[in-house]
Amino acid sequence: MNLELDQDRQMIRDAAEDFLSAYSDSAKVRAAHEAGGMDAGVWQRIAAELGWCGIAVPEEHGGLGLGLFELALLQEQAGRFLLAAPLFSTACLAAPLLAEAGTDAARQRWLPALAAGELTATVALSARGLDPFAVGDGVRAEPDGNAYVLTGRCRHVPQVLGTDLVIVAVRLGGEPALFALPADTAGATLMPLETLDQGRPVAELVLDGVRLPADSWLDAGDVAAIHRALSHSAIALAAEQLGLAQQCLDLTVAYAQERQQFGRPIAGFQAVKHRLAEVLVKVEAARSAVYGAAAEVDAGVSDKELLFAAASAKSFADAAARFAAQEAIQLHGGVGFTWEYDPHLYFKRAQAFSHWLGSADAWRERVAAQLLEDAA
Amino acid sequence: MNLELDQDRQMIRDAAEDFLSAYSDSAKVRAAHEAGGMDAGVWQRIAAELGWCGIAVPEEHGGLGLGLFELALLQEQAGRFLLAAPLFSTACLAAPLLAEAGTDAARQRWLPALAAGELTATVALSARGLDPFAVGDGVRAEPDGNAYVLTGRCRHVPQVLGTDLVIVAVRLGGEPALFALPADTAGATLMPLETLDQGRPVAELVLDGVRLPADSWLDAGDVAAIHRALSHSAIALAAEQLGLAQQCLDLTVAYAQERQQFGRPIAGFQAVKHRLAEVLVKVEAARSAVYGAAAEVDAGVSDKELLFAAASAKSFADAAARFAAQEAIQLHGGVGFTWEYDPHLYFKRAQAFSHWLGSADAWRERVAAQLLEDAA
Amino acid sequence: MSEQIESLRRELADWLTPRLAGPFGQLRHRGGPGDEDALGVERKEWEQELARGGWSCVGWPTEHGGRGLSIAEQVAFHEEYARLGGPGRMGHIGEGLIGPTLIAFGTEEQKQRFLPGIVAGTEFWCQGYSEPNAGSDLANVQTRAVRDPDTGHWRVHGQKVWTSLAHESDWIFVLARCEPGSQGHQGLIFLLMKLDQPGVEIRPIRQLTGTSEFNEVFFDGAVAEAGHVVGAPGDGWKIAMALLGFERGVSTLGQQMHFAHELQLLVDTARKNGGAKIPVIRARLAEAALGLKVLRANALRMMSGADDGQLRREALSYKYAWSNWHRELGQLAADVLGPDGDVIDGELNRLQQVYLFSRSDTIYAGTNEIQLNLIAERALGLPREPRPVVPSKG
Amino acid sequence: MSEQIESLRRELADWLTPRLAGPFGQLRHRGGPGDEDALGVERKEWEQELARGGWSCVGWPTEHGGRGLSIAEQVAFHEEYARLGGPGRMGHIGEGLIGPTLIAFGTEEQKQRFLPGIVAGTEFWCQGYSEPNAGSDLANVQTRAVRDPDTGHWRVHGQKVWTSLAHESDWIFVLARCEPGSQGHQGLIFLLMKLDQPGVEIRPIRQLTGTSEFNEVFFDGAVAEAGHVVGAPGDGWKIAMALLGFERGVSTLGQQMHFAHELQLLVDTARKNGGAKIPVIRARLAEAALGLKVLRANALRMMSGADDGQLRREALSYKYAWSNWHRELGQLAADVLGPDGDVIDGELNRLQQVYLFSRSDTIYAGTNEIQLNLIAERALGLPREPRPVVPSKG
Repeated sequence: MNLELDQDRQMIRDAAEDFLSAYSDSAKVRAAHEAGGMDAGVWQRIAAELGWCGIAVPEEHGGLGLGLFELALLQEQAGRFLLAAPLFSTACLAAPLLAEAGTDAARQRWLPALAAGELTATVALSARGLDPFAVGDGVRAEPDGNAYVLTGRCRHVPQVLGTDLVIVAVRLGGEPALFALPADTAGATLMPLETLDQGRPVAELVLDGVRLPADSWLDAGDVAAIHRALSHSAIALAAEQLGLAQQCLDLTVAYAQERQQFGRPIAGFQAVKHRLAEVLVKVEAARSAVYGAAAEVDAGVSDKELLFAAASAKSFADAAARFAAQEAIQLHGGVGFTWEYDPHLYFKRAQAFSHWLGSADAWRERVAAQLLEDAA
Repeated sequence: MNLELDQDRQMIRDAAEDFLSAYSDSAKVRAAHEAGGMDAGVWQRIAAELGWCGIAVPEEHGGLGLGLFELALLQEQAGRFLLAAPLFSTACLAAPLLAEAGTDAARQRWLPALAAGELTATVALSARGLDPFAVGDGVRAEPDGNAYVLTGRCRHVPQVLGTDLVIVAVRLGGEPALFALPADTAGATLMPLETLDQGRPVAELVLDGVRLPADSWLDAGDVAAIHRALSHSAIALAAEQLGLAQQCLDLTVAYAQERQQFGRPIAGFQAVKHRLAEVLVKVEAARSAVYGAAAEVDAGVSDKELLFAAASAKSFADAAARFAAQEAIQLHGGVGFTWEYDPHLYFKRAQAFSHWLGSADAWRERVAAQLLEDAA
Repeated sequence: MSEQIESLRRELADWLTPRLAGPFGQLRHRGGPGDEDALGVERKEWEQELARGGWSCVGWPTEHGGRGLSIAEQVAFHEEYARLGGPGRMGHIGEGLIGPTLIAFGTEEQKQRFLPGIVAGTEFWCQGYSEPNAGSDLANVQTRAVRDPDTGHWRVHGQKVWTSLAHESDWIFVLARCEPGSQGHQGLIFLLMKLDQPGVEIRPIRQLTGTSEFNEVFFDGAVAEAGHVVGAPGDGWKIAMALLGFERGVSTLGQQMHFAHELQLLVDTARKNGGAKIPVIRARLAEAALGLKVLRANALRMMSGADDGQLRREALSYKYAWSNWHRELGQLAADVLGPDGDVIDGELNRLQQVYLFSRSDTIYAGTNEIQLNLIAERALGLPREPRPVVPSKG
Repeated sequence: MSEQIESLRRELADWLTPRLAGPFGQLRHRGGPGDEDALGVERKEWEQELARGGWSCVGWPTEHGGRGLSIAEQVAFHEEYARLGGPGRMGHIGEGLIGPTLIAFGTEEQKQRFLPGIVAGTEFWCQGYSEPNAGSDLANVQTRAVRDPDTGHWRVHGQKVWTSLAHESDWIFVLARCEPGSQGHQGLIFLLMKLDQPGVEIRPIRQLTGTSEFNEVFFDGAVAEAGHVVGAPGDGWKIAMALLGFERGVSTLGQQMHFAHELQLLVDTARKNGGAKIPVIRARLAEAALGLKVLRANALRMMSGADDGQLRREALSYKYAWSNWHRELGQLAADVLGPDGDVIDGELNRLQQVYLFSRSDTIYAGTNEIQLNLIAERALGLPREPRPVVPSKG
């Protein structure tokens, strides 16, 4: 289990920071919000030039073959800079699902293009949105000759603009299964939903008897592998929350040192100092949770260990991001409450993410069941 | 609903404070702890001279006929001064149970002596202790001719020393019922348990086929009345927690103003100021909850309103007492952790009381069920 | 007494119910905090309808056009009004703040000029206290008022911020510095100013809700008439503080009925969407319901106390208590809504408004941090925060 | 590497298991924090048994009698030791604190005199830093050391407090003021002193647990030999701080295994007494388990960082994180025990110990408040707390 931020990892981190601080600053992010929640130019560079989508994809499928840790480092920076591009849906949702749960054929077919940044993908998981504990409950698939017919709806499918491929989770004979759905398939409608967090648009997927060829069935029939992949996704999402929390802390420290009240910077008031220190404690706990979980996954874990790893990453990162964003608004005072200042962007995203891929409450209940051995 | 601390109420409050600050100071309380948890002299004065036991007992039964509000004011002072005497068990547990749920005969037989301070009483509620949601689940009563035979155990029966009468909750034909058990009844054993909180000793009651005459059956068969009485008890206990919380705040404010660190009183550090202010906020919330609940009861409430009243008093007072005691230890620093200083006495009692008459969690779940209308 | 109150409640309900079911139906439960920019024209009409019914300024003495209701009656009025979904009061700054201030400190001319418009719902007020570089440091007033020696009028230069309803108001009361070089609480003046005049510019502030309830107000030589100074020049701080004292009034019970309405919406949502089955959510909903009950008891304690002008502990802690309760309710609302809470259907729904707008509750009218200072210093007698030797350049 | 560690774990387990199943069985899981006064004689024998097995001071260089284990191996050692229930180390102040300090700063004579006794488990140490009027203000040292010009020895007067294991120890290291009139970090000396001598009195402090792990130590002219000064007179603060640096070492992983043992006891209790069915308790147990996992990752991050002498953010926040986690575990233990938690059966059970003793975790070695100051100032670069102009009279 390697937690060291060695030179290679620092380079990955620093390069991401340099790129995003230049190309995903507040003004650019706000412009992307006005343009439907995506900065196509930045995505083009990330996918095609910087190769971020392939960082954790195995080398045999055209990726760099690095681990979840390295992907988490990218995601952390994406969170800090509110990246308005489908890195998460492509590299953190679709890629692990294909790599972990896909058949050989599916991997060979989709992963190289995905790793090369030529394919933008997302995942439609359930009627309730990105809920890893309800996989496939929105769509029913029925075999029909040499094809399958899909009917149903999925809420909160992340990132629509520019998406080429939707991996749809369905129930097939009662069991979860995955299908590849090209975004332009006839009978499939992706209805964009307006969201508070304008940088992470979501859509509702409506499938009205969509007919897909047999080779659209992606997974190898291993439901545990699907859950493993989604746990990896949860850890990658937690990394994004971590970056978001860190940025809230940094923004607020900077503001507190500059803002004068009662004749001195508010950073000098012990109550403000302690609040910011408490934010730091939560941010560092989240970082330990996320890095620890990613390093464990990279070193190899049992399904039980993975449950604890993903639960710790997601619950601690959610808590850090929500608390850091709350205190960013609070300690900015009146301006923290305005559209013009950035804290609300982080605040809305932290809240939205806390319901993606399992709330902290849901993860904790699963951990409790495991811990107290009263459930499967 | 009268929340006003008018002159009469202030007199009651001030008289209790004057008496207890003189006769129940730290040294006397600690001496009582060494003597088994009771100060018989103080109890004698409270019961026989000051008449506290009769304050809320109806005039027709020899009491003063005042309300739960006035009883709560006494209890608040008892909490502040860690009173080591059975005021709670006699006036707040046994008396409301008799007054609310007792038959006319039972009231006439027991209440006058209790109000006059001639009778010290307690209540044995369940196998799990003072659990209002498990009334009678420790003891089974069987009719036997003109008598009843009681068999079973109750945990955590409060206050043994000097107790004359134990009201025992039983199941009789599956329903909760109450019996009067003189403490010296043959076959009934009260085994004292050693407790962390040495000022509120508890016992285990063991009944091995104890035969009681028919007129020992106290209640009028109205189970709702038993629950009403126990809700009154919970509010009176919350008042004691409130006093305890207030005293922790006062002790800690005094210490913080005196204790020097880094060349000034620690009360001058904003972090300490804010912590103490947060304690005050919780204490005042607890006071609003307790006074509000008591005033509502005195004005007349439905069973649903009583649930909310008791739940708010108990949960807010528990929270205030636990937080105030925690911060009393924390802000006293090293000495807060010693036997010699008083914070630990409050800390242990706050914790013990938080499990008497329903934990905050248990009350909240009942409120949730009512609120969400998914349970009786 | 209790009967009198019951009859008042009935009288109000009889008056209110048909109006909110009929011509003013769209205003039901609208226009509260977080929704103050809604339906401005209609809510002004509503204020006049209230006045016609004799339901404006019910706590004012009858000699000034009020009903002279007792505290208990006012409580009942505000509770019943809010419970039945009476719309957020566009006139509350006039009725609750400047009106009582003028009754207490105004000249006879000021009373005659201003009180009738407030009672009738024909003149609306906003407040000009906060400034961009002041924030929690309310006394750090930079807005200047200079007396014209010829006319006696005051010319005002400066900027106020967080002025709610400025764009809907006719008048503003302004705290300004009238003694050049003075600092802090000294040398301030309390002025009444018409908004519709040259030298006044109002710019809405866009909030995190996307809407604009607050404004910036810029003064560039705008005029306050000589007769529109409340108290003496230099007494501004005293008047301003007294005015804030009126704010902690009985209308808080009405606010709590709004909260109760929000809580009920939340309970209904949780029952519909399955949140009511999640144990941790259940516990938080119960805690919210109990907390609101405790806020009510707290407010009743505040009103039952001796009126000795002293803010007691329950009053000092009340702002902190309710604002944090409400912020937590907003967070709970977002958690109950779950992923759907992020989705907007045209405009923010009420629970989304509560979630976002309640973030301001712990900031305006004294941040959490200022409130805890106040409690520590005034209620507990702990040492005051050291004031800097050198005043801020802000 | 991983194989080497596995083989070390096995070697330790093979050695430890039969001893804890047999002759030292009563020591299993005993003697940790909150239980340090238990079984003193037996635990000293155990220290010698450990030494005979070559399991004392495993992280020390071999030249000083250690095993020279790598960081990763030390982590494995401490984890495995604690996991198997190895008793609380009576020798940990010698092994973890004063030993490394002497290796780094001691004279050759000091190393030869003191290190072997620590390695062999025959000489035990305690620390004398805190004073009654210092507390969080560690530099406010009043204990005086005066040099006898004839002998070169130092005579010490003063009082130390919160000295754990003083009654079981042979030696104490003492921070004293050797330059009269000096203040704060200046003019301090770091002395090694025998406890069994005239002029030293040890009085146990009774804690809220009813037991006494801490002591007051009074010095009334007791002697520190001339050769028992570490560093130069006046360098005391530097040595003292370096020593505290050693404390944040690999043994923290062993501490976490104690925590894991406590958590397991708690889980077992909840399963037995029905607490495991209460939803809010379930959530708190899960949170505790996840929190412990995160503490472990935090400690591993601390150890995987560059050894540049800088305390990074994860290290600066670690004390605050673990102590509050542990205090919350104690509270959870009390809540899971329910009313039975108040009942004592002869002596405190382990969960009651955790509940009560963990209250000290957020106080000793830097209170929560001091930790937050440190984090704010060192990790975030926020302004330092203003120091008073006039020094304390304490």
